[in-house]
Amino acid sequence: MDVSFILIILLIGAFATYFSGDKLAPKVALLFGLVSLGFSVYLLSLFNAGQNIDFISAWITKPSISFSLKADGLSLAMLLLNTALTPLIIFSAFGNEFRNAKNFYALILFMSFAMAGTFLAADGLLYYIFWELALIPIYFIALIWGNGDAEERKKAVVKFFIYTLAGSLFMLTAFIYLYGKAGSFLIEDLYKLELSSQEQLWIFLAFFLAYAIKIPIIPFHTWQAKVYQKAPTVGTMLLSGIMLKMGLYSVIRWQLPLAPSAAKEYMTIFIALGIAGVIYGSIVALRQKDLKKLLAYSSLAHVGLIAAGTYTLNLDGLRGAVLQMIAHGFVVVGLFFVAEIIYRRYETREISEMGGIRSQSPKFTSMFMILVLASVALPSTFNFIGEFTVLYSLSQIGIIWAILGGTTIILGAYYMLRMFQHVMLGETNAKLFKDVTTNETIVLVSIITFLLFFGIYPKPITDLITPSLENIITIINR
Amino acid sequence: MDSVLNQIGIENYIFLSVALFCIGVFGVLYRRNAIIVFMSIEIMLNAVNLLFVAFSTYHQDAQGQVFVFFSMAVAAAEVAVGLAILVAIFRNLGSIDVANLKNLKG
Amino acid sequence: MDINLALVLLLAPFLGFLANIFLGKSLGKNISGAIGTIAVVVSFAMSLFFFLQINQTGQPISIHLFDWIAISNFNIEFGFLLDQLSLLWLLFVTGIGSLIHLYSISYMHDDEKMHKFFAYLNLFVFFMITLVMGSNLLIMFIGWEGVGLCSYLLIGFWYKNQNYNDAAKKAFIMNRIGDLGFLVGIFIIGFMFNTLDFATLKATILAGNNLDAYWIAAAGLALFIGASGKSAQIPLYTWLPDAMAGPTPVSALIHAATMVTAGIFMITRLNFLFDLAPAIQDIIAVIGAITSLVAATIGLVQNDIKKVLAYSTVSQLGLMFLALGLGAYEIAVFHVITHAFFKACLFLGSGSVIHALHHEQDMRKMGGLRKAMPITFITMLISSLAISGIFPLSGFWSKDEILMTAYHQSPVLWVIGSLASILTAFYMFRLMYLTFFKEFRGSEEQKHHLHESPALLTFPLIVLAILAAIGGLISLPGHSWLNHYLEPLFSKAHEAHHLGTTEYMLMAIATVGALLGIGIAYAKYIKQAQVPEEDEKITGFSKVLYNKYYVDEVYEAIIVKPINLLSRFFRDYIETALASIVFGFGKAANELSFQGKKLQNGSIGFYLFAFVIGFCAIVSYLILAQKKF
Amino acid sequence: MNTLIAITGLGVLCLLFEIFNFRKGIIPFTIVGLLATLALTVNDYGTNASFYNNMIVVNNFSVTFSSLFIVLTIFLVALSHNFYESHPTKISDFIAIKIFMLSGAVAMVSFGNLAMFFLGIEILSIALYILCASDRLNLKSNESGMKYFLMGSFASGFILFGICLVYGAMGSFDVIEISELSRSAELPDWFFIGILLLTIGMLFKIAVVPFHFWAPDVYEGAPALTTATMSTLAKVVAMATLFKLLSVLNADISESFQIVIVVLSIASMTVGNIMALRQVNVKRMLAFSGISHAGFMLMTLLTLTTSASTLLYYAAAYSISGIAAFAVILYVCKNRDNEDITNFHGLGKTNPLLAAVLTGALLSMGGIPIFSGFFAKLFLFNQTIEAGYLVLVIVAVVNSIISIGYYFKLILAMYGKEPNEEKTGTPILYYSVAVVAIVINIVIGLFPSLVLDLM
Repeated sequence: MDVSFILIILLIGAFATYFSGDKLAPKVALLFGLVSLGFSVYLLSLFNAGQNIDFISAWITKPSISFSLKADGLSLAMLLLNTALTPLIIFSAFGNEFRNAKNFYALILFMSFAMAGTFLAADGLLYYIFWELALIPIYFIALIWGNGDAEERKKAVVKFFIYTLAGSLFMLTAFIYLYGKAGSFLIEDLYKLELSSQEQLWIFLAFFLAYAIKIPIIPFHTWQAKVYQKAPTVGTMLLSGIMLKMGLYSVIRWQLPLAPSAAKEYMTIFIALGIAGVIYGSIVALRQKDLKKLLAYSSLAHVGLIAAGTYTLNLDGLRGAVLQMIAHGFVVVGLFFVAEIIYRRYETREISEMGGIRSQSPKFTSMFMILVLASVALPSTFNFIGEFTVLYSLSQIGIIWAILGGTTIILGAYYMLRMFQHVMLGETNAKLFKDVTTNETIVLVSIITFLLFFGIYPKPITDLITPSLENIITIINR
Repeated sequence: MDSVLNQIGIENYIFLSVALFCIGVFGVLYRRNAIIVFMSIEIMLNAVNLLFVAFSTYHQDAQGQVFVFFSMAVAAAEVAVGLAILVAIFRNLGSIDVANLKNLKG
Repeated sequence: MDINLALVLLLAPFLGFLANIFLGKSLGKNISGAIGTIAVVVSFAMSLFFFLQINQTGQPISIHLFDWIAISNFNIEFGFLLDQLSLLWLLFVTGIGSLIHLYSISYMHDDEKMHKFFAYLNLFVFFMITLVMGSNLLIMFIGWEGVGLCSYLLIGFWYKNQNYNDAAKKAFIMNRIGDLGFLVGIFIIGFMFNTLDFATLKATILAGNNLDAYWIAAAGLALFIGASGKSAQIPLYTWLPDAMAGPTPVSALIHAATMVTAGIFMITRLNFLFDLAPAIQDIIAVIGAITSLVAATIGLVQNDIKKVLAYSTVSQLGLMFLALGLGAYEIAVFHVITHAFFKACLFLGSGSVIHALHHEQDMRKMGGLRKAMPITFITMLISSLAISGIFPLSGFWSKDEILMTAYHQSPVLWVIGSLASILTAFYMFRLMYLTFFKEFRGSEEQKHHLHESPALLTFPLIVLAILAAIGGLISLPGHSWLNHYLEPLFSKAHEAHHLGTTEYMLMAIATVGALLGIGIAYAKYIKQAQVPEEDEKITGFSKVLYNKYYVDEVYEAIIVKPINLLSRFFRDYIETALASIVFGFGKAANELSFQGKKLQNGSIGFYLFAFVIGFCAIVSYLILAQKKF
Repeated sequence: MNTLIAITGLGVLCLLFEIFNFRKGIIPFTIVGLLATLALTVNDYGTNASFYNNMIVVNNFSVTFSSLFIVLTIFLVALSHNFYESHPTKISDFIAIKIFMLSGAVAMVSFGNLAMFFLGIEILSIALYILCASDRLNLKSNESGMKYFLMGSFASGFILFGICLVYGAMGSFDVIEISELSRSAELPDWFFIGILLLTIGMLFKIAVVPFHFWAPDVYEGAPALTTATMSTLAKVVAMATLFKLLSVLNADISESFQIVIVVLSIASMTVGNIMALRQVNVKRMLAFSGISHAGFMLMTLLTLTTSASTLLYYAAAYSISGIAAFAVILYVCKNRDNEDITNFHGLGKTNPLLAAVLTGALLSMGGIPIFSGFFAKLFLFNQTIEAGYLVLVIVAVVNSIISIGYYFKLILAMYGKEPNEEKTGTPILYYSVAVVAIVINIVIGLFPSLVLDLM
């Protein structure tokens, strides 16, 4: 029993979904999603029992590339994030009708497969391959099932694809260069490398380009808002919930340990970029007319903070970042789903056309409210744990960073509550708003339960990720 | 035969055929009538043939002359094909001016 | 045993919340109201039990549940602490809380979302208890933000009115500004002392090692910003008057008695920290004094009955901060308690008036209500006397202690404080006269329905009025039970003032001042029977006062507007600019391609020419580079 | 050796079939024959033999490349069934010509003597001239044939001159002798000029900037199947030949010549990609993309001694995805007068399978993982960086980003646009070729060692 089974399950799932036909596809996809979730939980138990669940086998002899998947706490946490969100996302799509649904759901599972691979891969090239693979399905999901004017959408999506690809190709170059040095793509061999500070800087920048575009860190975020807006909500969830975490995860797993001295030397610059993202994103979010765009910018702000946390290079920063990744993954999926629920009823994403929904749908309102509160990191929600830890780590670097980053507490509350007020409150809306259906409730409730439970008792997750993070810290300080 | 080469160095043969070759090249570049272009190409090839012969004598080695036959055969084949194409063009276009062949561009 | 009871104390309101939020609608108004009230009463009982226990033993009870957040060099545990301070707070929070719940049953009875109301109230009490019971700064922070949330929910309870929503939003965001300060304070303490736990913190600080005055001051300042956000001090006070948009019981519970005192609670909790930062203490004192004066002046001319009370609350909070700044924590606590009594009473009284007048809040449309509603009148009168500091009511003792301390440390502050209290006396009685004396100025059919409020409304009034009257007993000058009770909390013991001539002098001055204020009010509104003019007629300085020194407008102009402008600017220009940079590359490539197509001109001659040129170029390069290649 | 004979024999047989009027079976027969030849060739793997006093040398290089060419030809022949439906009388000629062209190709990678090399290249070229102009009544076809012919024979002139000078310098056509001599003696300048002329002649055939101008026009004008042949088979043949030529004649390329190669490769990549951006005709677009790929393949010349396997892999990846792409293009543009991108609108809806195949092929050309194109680029970059040409690799990376731009234009057209008309009829051979090709592509993508370890 090892982690490769997860990938196999997801891949088989993708094909099974494709061949099960449009009628059955959603259910099959959901089934496989749940199976993979269950299996990854099982793997977690194995891991905690101290079993070795890595999978390593030779693949290409020259240049030597091996098919090696390693699972430490960090990878498992991200894997769980992936496998937990995937079924949720699939299930959340049940309310919509998609033409040739089989391709749609197959693509979702395939993407989940690729992302799981990215989180597990312990060989530079394998990792890169999964990283790229994850790009293709989302491209088609956004292109084919997206919404809005086709021409504009195409422009946005192609820009997104080329832009991200551009970034990652430089990462590939860096990897090849490292291979030239180490003679192997295996992560542990790459960790062993002793690079001159000059080399490290270039490697660091090459990686940074890839990740800054994927995460995105300003000023590389220009693709984000449009794509989030144009993609179908499922696609947006995949992007914002999991895919952007790939970038952050990679920063911790690859960029920092591979070029530690560069990371240390230029730390403040990258922290500053992250913080700038926080403030900029929040401010831009204030005046968005489109609900999904607003959420896009809010997520720009949040990941900015996370990125800043990772670049602090101290345990709190990394831990907080990972916690916040997970928390943000869930909450952002929830929020985008809320946007979708409203869209299903009102056929619009224009905030100005909403309002006065609360009186028609108490259940929906309460859940929406909780999600909003979670996203503004109210204590006792999981997001608070992450945000607090990150801000704390920033305060270790310099109290000013903590203060600047902390503005998210204020600005976040500002734009989120403003949004909530204009969407939900006010005189009862003329248009009828049906309260949430059972399916929708299930999705939202499961997300909320997760956020609240781990908000009070985050220990399990913390204990899971801490050792591997300490490990990485030691590698960084080697 | 020897004596001739001794009197006239191999370099001269090279220069001669280079000159011929260049004449051919310029012919191809500047003439627009397809037939004449063919002829220029032939000049290029024959310039080379000349040099082959010269070298084979210079090296006292028959391969060069054998090769000339190869190249002649090839040249003949080429021209055959070329003329065939030319005929087709003439049928369609009514002219054999290569300058008219500009439909494919951009 | 203790732990379980403590958890009961904590969770009872939460269960009430759950019950109300999920079942409330089906249970019906009375039951949901009952549930809400009982939940709070239960925790009141528990707190009473613990209070009595600790009163004998003096042993704080600390409860450790589990590790909550792991920071690299210390763990933040999820635990609670029941000591003298927290129990005192619990006592009046839950006590007054239950009274107000009781009151609300009748007050909110004709609102169809009553169960929600009680749910929120319970949630609030729960968070307030968390705040008070928290054994470390971060647990306190949970409650801290939680009560902020509840006040947001309750201010915006009538969410169909966008102004109320704006008020709610404003309250939440202003609180959040403070909260950032609080967080920063937490960070500083965290990396200075590697703990957030109160007990450990106190031990570390009193042990006196690695104390960097600069950082302590910084921490103190940050925390004070937090406190001033929650307790409505300058410059973050403007949300409190707007918060009156909420139902009156809410104003009574949250925005007068309990939540707004959280700041005082926090500073008292950390007194050992603030004692080390005299500079910050001075700042606190000054801010407090100024706040109390400014708020009082604004209170002079307000016509909305609740607005008056709101500003008086701000002003009283100012006095408490003054006390804190002077290091007289127990006096501040004393005033918190007495203030809780009479201010709650006043709000509830105003509530019952508003109730009787069908949600009329403008005092210009009231008057002569004392015959119609005697109980309300009496109780409010007592409380007004108390707040004005008339001997021997509770307010007299607490306020007087504050002024004395101020006098001993800095006469200026004493002057400001006394001025504030004189003004207080004036506007309180302005309120009383306008509301209860002369003849009724409202509409006819209102006049018809004038009636004393039902028992459910009046009972809490009576209880609170009694407390407002006798509350002073807990800390009489000389032999103060309170000081003795709170002794173990404070790093340096505060000797109670021995009553000498100066003290009696000061008491006299204060009383005279109060009477003076009352007198002026009497002259103005009874003798000359004035009624405040319509809003547009107001002129001169009173206009400035009436518009609260235009502070809101100023904030709007210098903070809110710029941010929104910036946002628009970013959205419309920066975003597009950045995007166009990225697109630029693509465009450039396309343009190149377009130009390149001209090169591909289809002419064989040109192609061959390029061929030859290329050949020559390469040859010549190679020959130049070197003969051999 | 046997390979060459077998192929030629097969060609002759095809002509005979025409006489015996046995057209129906010609394509299956040819395919079977080619498969047999493939087996024959593979059988030679591992042997090092030379025939007719070094006229022909058989070694792993020649065997592997010959097999690749044969595979490609099999695909092309399979495609020609539906393609030439309209004029069945000529089919045997077309097949025969293709076979002869194949023999030329095989001769080119297994020559041991410059004469053989020259004959091979001429056989290949002449066959292509004919195929280009084969659509007799179509002026475009004529034009492309004419252009190709004129410039091709012009280039042949250069090659011939080159051979001549080399001969003059060495007094022999035998590559072994030449390379030995070139190491030992003090050499006359003609030799190097000769090599240079040869190289340039080959660069013309590969269509490297600035000798590339013919390619787009010829590709566009020629019948689609011929374009397929040129862009897949002819290109890799020429590339392999140039590689072999340089590696046997003088294994160590001098500094300055390497610089020339770097410049040329950068130029072709960039020009090819940039020009392709604004093309509407798919064949023309692929012509430019072919130019850029030629630029990529030139990189292998920088590490002659080690990079034979890389070249093989790249050639295989490129040509096979090319076959897959062209299979779809042929299907889509069947009885349409042009190959404009508009014909592909909505293919994703009308014919998801072929759309998927084309997408795969394009992604592979663009170098997206699990498709072999990615690994081809990877290995190439890897070697080039090890050889110390980091800058060149970075330029190449930038280029592959640009290339995505136009590959995705086509994908967008297939998935983003509405179909303009329903396509009817499902030519089974197109389907099978397309699917088989893409499958092979992915397989060698998943297990690159299959190909890499051949050399």
